[in-house]
Formats: sequence, C-alpha cells, structure tokens
Amino acid sequence: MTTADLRFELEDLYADYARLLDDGPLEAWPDLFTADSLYLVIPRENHDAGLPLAVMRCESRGMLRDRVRAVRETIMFEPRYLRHHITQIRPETPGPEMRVTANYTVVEVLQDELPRILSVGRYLDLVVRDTDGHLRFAEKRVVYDSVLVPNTIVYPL
Amino acid sequence: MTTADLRFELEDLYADYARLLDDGPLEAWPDLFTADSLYLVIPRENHDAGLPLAVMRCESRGMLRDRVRAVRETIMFEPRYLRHHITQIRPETPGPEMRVTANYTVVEVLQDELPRILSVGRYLDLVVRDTDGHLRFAEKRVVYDSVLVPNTIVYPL
Amino acid sequence: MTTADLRFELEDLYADYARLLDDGPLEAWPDLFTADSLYLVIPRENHDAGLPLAVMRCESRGMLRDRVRAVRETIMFEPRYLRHHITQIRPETPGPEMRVTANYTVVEVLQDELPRILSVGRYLDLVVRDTDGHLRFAEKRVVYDSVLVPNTIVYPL
Amino acid sequence: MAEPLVWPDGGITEVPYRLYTDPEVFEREMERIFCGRSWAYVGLEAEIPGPGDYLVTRIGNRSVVITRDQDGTVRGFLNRCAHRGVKLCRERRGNCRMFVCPYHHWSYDARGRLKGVPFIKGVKQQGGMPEDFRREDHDLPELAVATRGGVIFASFAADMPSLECYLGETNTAYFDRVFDGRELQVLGYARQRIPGNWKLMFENIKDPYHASLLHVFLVTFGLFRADQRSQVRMDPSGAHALLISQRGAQQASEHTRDIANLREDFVLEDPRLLDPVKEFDDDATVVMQTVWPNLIVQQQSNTLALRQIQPCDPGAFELHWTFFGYADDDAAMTARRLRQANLMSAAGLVSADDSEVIKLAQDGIEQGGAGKGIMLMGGRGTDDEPHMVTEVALRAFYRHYREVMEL
Amino acid sequence: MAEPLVWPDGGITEVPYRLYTDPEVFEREMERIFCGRSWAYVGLEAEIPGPGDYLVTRIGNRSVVITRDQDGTVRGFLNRCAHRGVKLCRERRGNCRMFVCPYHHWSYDARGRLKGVPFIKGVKQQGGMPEDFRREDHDLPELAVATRGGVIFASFAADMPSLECYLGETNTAYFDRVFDGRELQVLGYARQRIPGNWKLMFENIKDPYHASLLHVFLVTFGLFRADQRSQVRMDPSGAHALLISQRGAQQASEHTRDIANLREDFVLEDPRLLDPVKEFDDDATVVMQTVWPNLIVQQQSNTLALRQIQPCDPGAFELHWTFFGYADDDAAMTARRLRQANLMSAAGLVSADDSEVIKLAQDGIEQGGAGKGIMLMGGRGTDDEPHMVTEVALRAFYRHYREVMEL
Amino acid sequence: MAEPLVWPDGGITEVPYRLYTDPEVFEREMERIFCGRSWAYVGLEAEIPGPGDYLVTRIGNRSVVITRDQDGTVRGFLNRCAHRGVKLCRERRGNCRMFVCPYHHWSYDARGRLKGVPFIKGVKQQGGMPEDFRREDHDLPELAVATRGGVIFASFAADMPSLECYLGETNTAYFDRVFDGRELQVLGYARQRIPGNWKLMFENIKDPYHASLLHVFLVTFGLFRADQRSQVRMDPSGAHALLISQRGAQQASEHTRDIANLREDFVLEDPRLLDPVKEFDDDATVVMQTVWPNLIVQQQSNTLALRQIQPCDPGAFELHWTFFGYADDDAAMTARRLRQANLMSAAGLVSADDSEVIKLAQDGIEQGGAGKGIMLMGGRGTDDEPHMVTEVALRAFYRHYREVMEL
Ligand code: FES
Ligand code: FES
Ligand code: FES
Ligand SMILES: [Fe+3]
Ligand SMILES: [Fe+3]
Ligand SMILES: [Fe+3]
Repeated sequence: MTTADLRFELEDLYADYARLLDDGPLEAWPDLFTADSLYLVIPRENHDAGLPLAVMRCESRGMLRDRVRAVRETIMFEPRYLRHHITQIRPETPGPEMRVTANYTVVEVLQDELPRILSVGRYLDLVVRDTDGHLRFAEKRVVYDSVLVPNTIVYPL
Repeated sequence: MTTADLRFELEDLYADYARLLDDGPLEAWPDLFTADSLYLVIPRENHDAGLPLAVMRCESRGMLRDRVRAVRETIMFEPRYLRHHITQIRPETPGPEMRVTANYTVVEVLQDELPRILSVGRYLDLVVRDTDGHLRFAEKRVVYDSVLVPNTIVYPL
Repeated sequence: MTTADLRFELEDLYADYARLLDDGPLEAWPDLFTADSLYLVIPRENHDAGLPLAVMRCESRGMLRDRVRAVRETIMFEPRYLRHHITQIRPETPGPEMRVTANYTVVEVLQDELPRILSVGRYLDLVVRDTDGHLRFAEKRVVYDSVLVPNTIVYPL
Repeated sequence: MAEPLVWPDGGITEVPYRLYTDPEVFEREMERIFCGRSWAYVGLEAEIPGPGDYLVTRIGNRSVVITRDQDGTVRGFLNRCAHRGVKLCRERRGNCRMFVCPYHHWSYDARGRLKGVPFIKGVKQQGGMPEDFRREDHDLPELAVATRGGVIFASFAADMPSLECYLGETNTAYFDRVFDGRELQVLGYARQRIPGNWKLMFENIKDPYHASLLHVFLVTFGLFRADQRSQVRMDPSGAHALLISQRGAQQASEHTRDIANLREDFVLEDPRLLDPVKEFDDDATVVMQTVWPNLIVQQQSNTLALRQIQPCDPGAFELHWTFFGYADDDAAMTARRLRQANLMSAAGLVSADDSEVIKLAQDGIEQGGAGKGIMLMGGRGTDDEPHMVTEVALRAFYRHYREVMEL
Repeated sequence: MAEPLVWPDGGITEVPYRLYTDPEVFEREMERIFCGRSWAYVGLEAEIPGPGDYLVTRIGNRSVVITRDQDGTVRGFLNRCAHRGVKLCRERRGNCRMFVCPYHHWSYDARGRLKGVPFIKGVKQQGGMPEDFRREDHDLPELAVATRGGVIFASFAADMPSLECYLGETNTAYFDRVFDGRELQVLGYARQRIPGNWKLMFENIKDPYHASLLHVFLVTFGLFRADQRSQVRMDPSGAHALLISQRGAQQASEHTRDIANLREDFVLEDPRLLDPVKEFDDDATVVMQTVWPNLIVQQQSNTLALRQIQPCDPGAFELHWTFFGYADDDAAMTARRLRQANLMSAAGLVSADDSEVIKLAQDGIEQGGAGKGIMLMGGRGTDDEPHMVTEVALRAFYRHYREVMEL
Repeated sequence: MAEPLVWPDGGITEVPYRLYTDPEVFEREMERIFCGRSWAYVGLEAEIPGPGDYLVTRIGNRSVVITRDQDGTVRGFLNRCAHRGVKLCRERRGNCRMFVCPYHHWSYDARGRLKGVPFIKGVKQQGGMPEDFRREDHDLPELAVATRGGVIFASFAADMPSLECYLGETNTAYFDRVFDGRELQVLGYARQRIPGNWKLMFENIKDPYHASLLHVFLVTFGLFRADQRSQVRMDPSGAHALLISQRGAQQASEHTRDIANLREDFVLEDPRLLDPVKEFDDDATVVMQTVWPNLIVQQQSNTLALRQIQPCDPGAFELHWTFFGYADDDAAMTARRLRQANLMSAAGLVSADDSEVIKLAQDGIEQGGAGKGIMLMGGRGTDDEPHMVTEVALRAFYRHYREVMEL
C-alpha cells in the first residue's frame, strides 16, 4: 500500500499535467517527463492488436519540446479550449517506480461551437522519482477509445 | 472521519470496478460484490417516485455472473468501447459498513462513430469489509439521470 | 504539503457541493460559502481578457440565497437533471486559507432528451476554515470554457 | 413526393427501403397513421387516479395532455397554446385544475378549452383584446378518449369506432386477458431512443421467426422455440396482431441446431432469474400483442409491460416501457415480475438483441441505392397461422399500411 | 418553395408556423433580410480602437471581418477567401495590417482588396497565374459601414440610406439617449445558443404583454408591471420598435392577481442586487429597442447591453450579449451594472424565462400539422400605443417582414 | 435537381460551391463515382492473409465485406442481408467460413451467395418458404476485385477494365514503386472524421501550391519547398495524379519570404524526428499519388501510408489511414517510419494543417449565397507540369469529375 503523501503527490502530478495542457503554459508541460521518457498517443485498436503506430510518438523530453514548439509556431489550427478530466488514478505498484493507470476525457470547445468530447481513454503510465526528487512520467501511453478522431488532435492529450 | 488508508482502499475499489468494466476481464467484475449483494441499474424517475422497476436487477453475485455470461455468450450487440468516470466518491459513514455515494459518467464509443455519453448519474452504495478482508459492494444502486437511454445498455454501468 | 485529513476534508467539501446542486436540497448549498463570499460564473473569454462581466455574480451568501429562491419560486424553466464531475482538485497553498483549483463538467439531461454537456471549465477557489470550524468557500470563480451556452444556465454550476 | 414511390411487384411481400428513410413518407405517416383515424395508446388510468391528475405523452410527433377532469372523466388535448404555439405542459406528470401557459398565462380547462386570457379587457381602459375576440374560437384541439381495463387510448379523429370494434373480437379478448378489470399497479418505467425507423419495431414484434434464432437466451432456456406450440392471429384489418406461444423445456432439438451459438450448457447460477408461475387460465406463456399504431402489450411469463412507440424522425423512435402488475399481487409475485424484467427493456437480456438488430437494420437500409426487404416466410398470405415459422403478421401489417397511406 | 406559402386571412395578426421551420423561408430570410437592404449591428468602435484592430462576427449566416484601417476608418468585408473559399480570419479579435489566408497566403487589405498572391509570377519562370489574371477582379465583397455613438453597423447593400433615416426620428433619438457620445467601456460578453427560430427573439422583446406575466421576478420587485406608465413606439416602417416604461413599487394590485405565482413576500437578503440609480434625463427606467434585422439595445435600470442575433438554422439562433458602461462611470456605478447583470443573459434571473419560453415555443411549433400564432392583443393596428397591454410592435414587425420577404 | 446546376463560364478553372453542400449532388456522387465504374481501394492482402479472413470497409456510403475464400481468392460483397436489409458483419475484422445474419441467421458464402435459410422448409410441416422461393435469387451484390502488389481494389461494376489500364502507365509505374511485390507489414491505423466535403481532401493532396505555404513545418525543415525539383503528373483521364518532389535543405530563399511565419531558427531538440534515409531508386523524397475515387498513396520520406476516403455527407468525410512498411524492414527502419509518422494523420505536425484548413474551407463555403472557387495557378491547362506552382491536377480532376457526373 502506498502512503497517503505519495498518493497525493501523484494526484497533484496529474492535476499539474491537466492544468499545463488546459491552461498553460504549454512550454512547462514537458518538464513533467523524464529526459528519456516515452510518450505515445495511440488508438485503442492498435494497442489491442499489438500494432506500434501512434499518432503522437515522442521518444524523449526533447521530442516533447519539439512538439510543443510546432504547436506554438508552425501548425495552423482554429483556436480552441480543452479541458481534462483524469479519474480512477490507480498506482498498481508502490515504491519509487509506479505503474499507474487512469481514465481520462478531454472536452474540446471550438469558437462559437458547443462543447464536445475530443478524446476519451486511459493512461498507462510509469511514474518515477526523478533525480531532483520530483515525480515524473518515464512513460505515458495515452490509449484512446475514441478511435475515430473528430478532425484534429492539436494539443497533447 | 475515515482514515486515509481506508479512503484510498475505497478509491481503489472504484478504480478496479471501472477498469474491470472498461478493460476487463468482465468475468472478474462480480468478485467486487458480496455473495448476497444487491445490484440495481434504475432510472432516476423510478428511484425518485419510489417505483421498484430497475433495468438491471441482480439479487446475488450469482445473478451478476449470469448477467456477465449472457453478455459474453447470448446477447447480440455491436462492438463498443466504454469508459467510466467516477468522481466525488463520498463515504457517508466511517467504519466497516460504509454508505458511499459517487457521481459517474460512462462514455460509449461505437465502431466508426464519435464518442457519446451513454449514461450519467450517481452510485448509492453500501461497501463492507468482507470475510476475506476485502472491501466489497453489498449494495450498489446505479441511479441514472439519462432516463432516455441511447439505444441499449449492454454492459453493467 | 497539506495533511491527508485536510485533503479529504477538501474532497468532501467538493462532493457536498456537487451533491447539493445535483440532488439537493439546493437551499443548503449557500451554507458551503462564507457570509461575505464571492461567487462568480464567468465565461473564459471575459476572465482571460480581464473583463469583469459574469453571468452570475453573488457578492454575499445572502445573494446566493436570493438566487436559490428565484430558482425555486420565480424563474420559469423546463425540468432538468444535472450531474457534476469535479476533478483535479488541487490545493495550491497549505494552511487555513487555500487557493484551490479544480476542473469541472456539468452534464444536463432535459426531459426526453439525450444527455449533453451543459458547461465545462475550472474552479478558481479560495477555501477557508470558517469560525465554526467548517471549510467553506470564501471565493469561487467558475470560469467556463463552453463560452457558447446551450440555452440557459438555471442552476449554479 | 419528389419522385412518386412505386411499390415493388412483390406487393406486401416486399417493402421498399425508402419507407424507412424518406422524410415525406414520415410526414405522411404522422398525419395519416398516428394523428389520423387510429386509437393511440396514451397511458394508464392508474397514472392519473384523481381529478386534475394529468400526464404528458406523445402521439406521433405531437405532444398531448391526458387528464382526469373534476367529474373523473379522462380527457385529452393537444399540448400547444392557441396564442403563440408554446408547449403548455412541461412536466411529465402532475395535477392541476387549469392549464396555464407560461408565456402570457392563457389558461385552459381539462378539455383544452380556453378559459382565461389575462388583460383581455385591457388595463385602465387601455389595450386588451378586440371587441370581436371570442375565447371559444381558440380552444385547443380536443382528443377523443376511450378506456378499457384501465388502459387509455386517444385519437385526433372525432368519429372513431369503439375500441372493441377497432381491435376486433380476438384482439379484444386477448387484451381483456391481461386487462381483466383488476386494479393495475405501475412498477416503473424504462425509456429508450432506438436509432431505427419506428416500423422496424412493429416488424420485430410481429415476427416470431426471429425469436427462435436471434434470441439465444430465450432458446437456451426454452422460453421460446421454433418447435413450441404457438399461433399468430390478426384482426380482420391486419393492423393488430397476436403472437401466442407456450413455453418448452431447455433441451436441444432438431430445430435448435440452426442456432449457431446455442448454449446448452448454460445453467443459471441464480435460477430465481427465471422462475415463472402460471397466472392466466390458458396455456400461453407468452402473448405479444401489437396494437396499431403505437402499442405493444407484452405478457412474457410474469413480466407484464406496455411499450409505446413515439417516432422521432425516419431514422429513430423512442420506446417507452411501462411495467405493471396487479394491485393484489403478493410480494413474491412482485419480486418475480421485477426479476424477470431483467429480460426486457433498455438492458434486457432478450430485448437488447432487438434494439441492437433494429439499429443494424437501419444502418443497412440507409446505405442508399434502391432496395427492398422481403417477407416470404410462411408464404404470401395474411391469414392466421398455428405456428411461428411465418412472417404473416408483417404482411398483414403492410396490407393495412398501404391502405391507410394510399401507397 | 415546395408549396407556395399562403398567408392566413388574419394578415399580420396571424403568423403561419411554417415561418419558424421551413429551410427555404430561412434561406430567403438570410438573403433578403440579413444580407439585403438592412443595417446590421456588428460591434462597437471601442472593440477596435486602433488601426489594424479587427473583429469577426456574423451577419445572417455569413462571417464578416470588421476592421479599422490605417486612416482610422472602420471597414468590413466578407470573411471568405476569393481563391477557394476558406474562412480567412479565425480569431474573434486581433490586429493586423493585411489579412492572410492560411491556405495559400493570399492577402487582403482592410477593405478586402486582394493585395498579394504568392508565386503569382511563378518560380524560376515556371507556373504562376496566367497573363490575364487581374488581382482586382478578386477582391472580397466589401461591406458598407455606418457608425453612430460608437456603434458600428454594416450592410451588404452598397446604396443604403443613412443610419438616421433607416432608424427614423424617434428610434434615432432613443438610440442617442444611450449612445450619447460618451466613450463606451465594454464590461464583457455572454453568448447563448437558443433552440428557437430567430424571430421568436424579436417577438419576445417587442412584446410587453408577456413581461408582466412571465417574469415573476420583475413583477415581484415592481421592475415591470402591467399598470406601469409605459409606451410602445415604432418607426414608420415598423421594422424597429421601442418599449419604454417606468418602474413601479413592489406591491400587489388588481393587475397582479393574474400572475399565478407572484411572490409578494419575496424580500431580498442582499438588496444590492437591485439598487438602481437614475442616470438618464427622462423618467424611463426600462427602454428596450429592437433594431432590424439583428439588434436589441437594452437599458434595464443600470444594465446596458447590446444583444446581437445570429441565426443558425430555422430552429436555432445565437444570442451574443455585449455589456457596457461609460468610460467615466465611477466604481460604484460599474459595480451596480455588474450586479444588475444578474438579471440578464445566459443565467439571467429574468432573461432565463425568455430563453426557456422560446425553446418551448419552438417545441410547440415544430409539432407539425398546419398552425399559426395570433397577435390580437391591443387590436389589429400598428400605431404607437401608450401602454403595454398590446402586441402592436409584433404586428408592425410582420407588416415590414412581409414587404421585405414578399410573402 | 431542384434547380439544375449551371457550371460557371470558367469551366474547370472554376468550381461552384454548391458541389460541396448539395445533398443531391452528393447522392449522385455516391452512385456514379464511388459505386459506379471505378476501382475503389478497400484494403491490403496482408490484412486478410488466410482463408476466411475478412474485413469490413466502406465504398462511398455502402458497407462492404472483403474476404479471402477457401481457395485463397479475394472476394467482396455488399454488407446488407437480402432478407430485411440488416448490416451483416459488425466486426471490423474477423475470420469465418459463412457470414451469418444476426436477425434470422440467413448465411452467405465468401461471394455473398445465399447458402442457408433456417426453417426454409418449415417446422413440423408448418411454415417455411413458398415452393417457388429460390435461394439463388437472393445472393448479395458481389464486387469485382482486383489486387496489385498486395493492395486490394473493388468495384460495383462487373465489367471494369484492368487496374493497370485504369491507372494508366505512369500511375501504375509509381504505384509499383511502393508496392513492388515485397511483403507488406501493417504498422497501424489512424482514423479521422473531417468536417468538410470529400473533394476538399483530393483538392488538398493534388495541390502542391499550398504545401510550400501552409505547411510551415515542412518548409522550415526543407522537406517541401516551392523551389524544389518536382513534377505533377496525371493519367490521361485526369482522374489520378502524382506529386513528385525532392527534398531540399533547411535554408531561406527568395521563395520562402512569402511564408509569413517561417521559422528559420527552429532547430529540433531531438533530430531523430526527421532522419530520412533513401530507400527508393529514384531521387524523389515525396510521392503523393491520388487514385480515383477514394485513395491516397503517400511516400513522405520513410513514412508509407494509404489514406482511404469514406464520405459521410456533403459536409463531412472519414479519412482512414493505414501505415505500413515492408516485412523485411530492420528495427531501425521501423522505428524511423514510426517516428516520422508524427508528421501525419490525426495529430500530424504537417497533416494537422490540412484537416484544419479543410474545415475552414467548408465553413467558408457553407456561408451560402452563390460562390465558386478558382483554380488558375499554372494556367488553364491539364497537362503534366515539371514544377509545383500549379493547380493543374485539380483542373484535371474536375475535368474527369464533370464527365462522370455529367455536370
Ligand atoms: S403563448 Fe401561450 S399565452 Fe401566449
Ligand atoms: S484558399 Fe485562400 S489562398 Fe487559397
Ligand atoms: S434480416 Fe438477415 S436473416 Fe433476416
Ligand atoms: Fe425479439
Ligand atoms: Fe422577456
Ligand atoms: Fe497539405
């Protein structure tokens, strides 16, 4: 059984994750990952079939930063608001290296449109205590059930 | 006031509940209930009016298993993914017998369709410490606000 | 770092907040606020642009009660069910005065209609230990991303 | 219509798919079938026991109010204010003497007659309605109402035949079998929005052929089998039908081998799910009655339910279930009805097959290109048949449909 | 149209429900009313104070860009690239010299004139536009723009009369009452999508009859009462209207008894919610002005707001609220305006009644079958009236509507 | 159609916006283009390697089953039961010998031939099909199937020319360049629902003009530049096209100044995102092939993908991506393909620009009022061109489109 403090530290990690994506600054979001982290956004059908193709694949914190910079400077997209709900945050194993699963939904609001569900699915994460003492994601697999994507996923999920 | 450990144990019970329904194995889901548990999925209008009719009524763990087997072997339905969000998990009373309330939403994804809300409502539960020391549901009332069901509820909510 | 008990007390405050709005009694909802509390429901575009206009602005618990009474006695509206999900409840600062942020979604069910997202956004709150020892909201800013409101917001969010 | 609809050569053995998708056909159905010369089910007397009690429901695409007036008579009217069209009643159920529109508080009595118009004479000699304004010119369309055995039917047509002659002898008799005068007790409601054309629901219930194949659960537990004793009976018009059958045992037979995934080894861990007791005088264990244009009366073992069909558009309808028992049921019987309800409605171990297959039918039909369904099982006739290997009730339904729709 | 629309015999006292549901009527309204010979409200000068500032809004079903050019003149053009139709501007507000389409970077100036076409001459002597391609043939449709008191109006018609003669004398005078030249300060926005036909919004605001009945909150606190001093005034065309009234006291009267659920005992726990101060020279406490085709100017005690109507389809419109005050308001006045805003917009203690009743009206109207609403309160005339027990402004509106729509 | 569509004078250099919004045009496109005389992409042989393997996909608005029969031949048929229209196959992929309809268990073989009808002879001498019922009259429409290099195409037309002569020489050659006989390995799928007309997707891919302007990421890293060596090649019919280009370096040039927001200083923190290796014999680094009516074959550096277009309605289509490599790829190459996939599909650093701009185009086009897009870049011709400053492939597409649609 993990201790209460660790559980709350974990809850806060996910809260920070959500806030940085929904309210920014997006530039700070990669700092929640370890330097050599793996970040995947993968459709559930691929995940279940053992197919490797992900729609986002970042194999280092640097690649996360490149993705963020592209969102900021090169990708053309309509303005939108996003809002995360991350629930059932469940550490499978105690200790410094934790397998954590959680469910998520991201609601998208395009200008002058009604809110809609952009993506729904689960996180399959590996959370570690980094050298500086902070909890960080060493792996984050975003497995989305909403296989048919409503147009575009611009921001990370 | 319940202790932290008990709260997290409770959170984990609900996380396991969601995971077994969303990601399986469905067969393990009845084990979260006591042998003589009561499980109801009931529209809010019936619940509020004191009408007993539920769309799912399992009066024992055996009946839960019969329901699961029917889903697996006899019911014909389109493939779908489901995802739970269970929030505001609130134990009303401390101790071995806990009245617990929570809010839930289940998002449904049919093949090649966009995600939609299948059901939204609250759980009115009785959680007990079972003989083997595990927390289990002695009662679970799923009271759904979404009275008009979008087609079919195949899996338990 | 806040203590576990305080965290759970906080979780329960938000659970009670959701339950009183979704399941009532609505009349008890203002008691979750301090006598001179500030409650705002404000579109994200105004909040971000520094524009003060809120669609609900209650500058005291009395004004909250006036709002509740109007809902009960004077406003004409179609019957509806609402359901909150409040997640990523994040106390920014420990101690008796806590800045707390959280994400929320409110799902609305109108009679004989399918469920839909009424509002999605975040709470920017100030939670204090009131004279009687209870945690209460001294400030609550409901900043909604769903700028285009689907018809009417009758109940507080 | 855009291009006139040409019915296929097969006549009532063939149904053009356009009937399930064309908005103009749908409009015509609302006018002629639901809001025309038919008795539509609207509720139970037990739901509005006292004076002033009312309920709001839908006939076709129109909202209606059904209420009991101060003399105890059941009345009904269109739920639309005569002033500027506002939907008067917002609650599903309630009690009131007068129905007051929220917009300008025009008020109507139990028959929809306009009784009050605020400021009709103006205020301080100013404004108000013109001299020649006569309240009685603005009553709401009143519905004809008929009740039998506690069940309420209503019609937009003023000159309807009696319910008995509308149903015909046989269907009246079986209707009375369930609604035998005992006081009814509502056990609860279930509501679904099914993404298919409303006729697919009737086709489904009038079709005993599918039951012994699609419903593996039924067959597995011998609740319904192709080799059971059974009959299909219609009224003379073909509008209504009865499927009557008698429960068999849980055993394989030459006629179950067709069922791909029959589960002979499926034994219930908790048999209370299925512990039917005989409660009617005949041998029938299942009687499914379809009443034109919007009702299904179901007696499946001890589950008693009314299903009301409310069309939304060509591709969707709402199905509103009312489960009931009798006021004199003992606790054991009520418990039995509630447990057996697991087989029915939105999460029904059996009816889930139907709502799912109806969606698949609509999905298949909407693929476009010309197309038609065929209904040849049991031949081409429309007469009663003493078995369930037939689509005769569907043919009879479409014979009547074509008459009413003039298609 | 499919079947030509026949107007009922009652003329402007009767409105056929088809006007609220027919897509062809809607298309015609977009063309003739919103994108035809009318001055549509598009924003405030205070929203684009500097050169290059722009805002994007909608006139009817068309997206338009309103911007201030480098000389400070307000300009407008259709927000659709001349190349392949892309919606040029994506942000609600911003600042730029040239408007660059994201697809191929064609660029337009403040008047929508095409100024840049990348690779127009090709690259390395290859490709590019043909010899006879002339940029000036591909300018975007420019809008006529008129401003008054800091309010911006635009039109797709080039030869519009002046705003003053469009509004007429009285409406111009009352318009100037609020927009008196003082600098405006935007307090914020609120936006709703209301599931009703856009005309229902105008009907609602032009109808003082409902205010004293539907709005229990208003009546309870004497903010609006059938027995108040008040008047309804139109411009000669009937397109625009003014509802002018004067606050009464919180007390019952013979004229409040009609209001079913008046709450005489309702006393505010925090009276700051309603502490109006007089700020205009006349006695009017409420002036509601409707300006054809898309604007409502509201002065309700100290709440000042513009409501812009953006139709979506026959069954829905967006309502965009801009709340404002004056640059010279003191803190107390600003606080007052913000508190009184509780009565208005998406969660308004008063306007919630309206958005809800508009949905109920659309729900009732869409039930199908022929039908029509009636507007006889206050007689059949269209002249100004010195009281609020009348639907005169609706009749005037539909008189003008029929002329413009040729229906 | 309601009013006959009149094509603008500009001929194929002008496209009327009604083509993107009119439901009747859409219906006609489904009939004539997708379900007419065309070879539609339906999948890869690698997806159904063994006998009985099947996949379900869509051609136009029709669901089809593609399966490998017991002899190993690829077959296809319409996914709609002949009995009452039910969508037979519900799973995206699977394996079975016979296809059994869930409703009444009619069963079909790999060619859609009706093989089994339960109770066809009735039960106990009762019911069953009439004497003259012949199973073979109720086979499902079979599809013509052609395969090349492991790619499967199907057609509702029985008498199609060979795939080679359908594609034409050049397009066949480039098709073979990627599908060179090596075994393919599916790396995974991505699926999008894009709110735009399906033709906007083809316009986008056939348009090299936009790539050097819209795709700042491509230009920034020299992956695609207006001044690169490149060519646009069509087949004789104009239906298919090839965009072939050669990667440049990351440097500014006179031709990049047009790009408002080029990021010359953008250096990747992790360059592995872009580490292409040459894997084909020619110099082309990007080859985008569009195959009428529903396929895009993409070789962008080392990302290989097929994009299948499935129209939903005039305003939306689904885009189904299949990423693949070769069975003999080493781990490094697979890793490279997977990393470079970051540029493509639902979250593509490059293709996000396209799905977003397609929505903006549809939004702009749907604003109503007459309107047309223009395609004059590179002149008015439809011949191959050795550069990318041209819309020639769009003109060729619409030349063919008009022939097929007879518009
Ligand atoms: S609309 Fe009903 S009273 Fe006016
Ligand atoms: S569409 Fe605007 S530049 Fe091409
Ligand atoms: S619909 Fe397929 S077998 Fe009856
Ligand atoms: Fe059935
Ligand atoms: Fe009002
Ligand atoms: Fe592109």
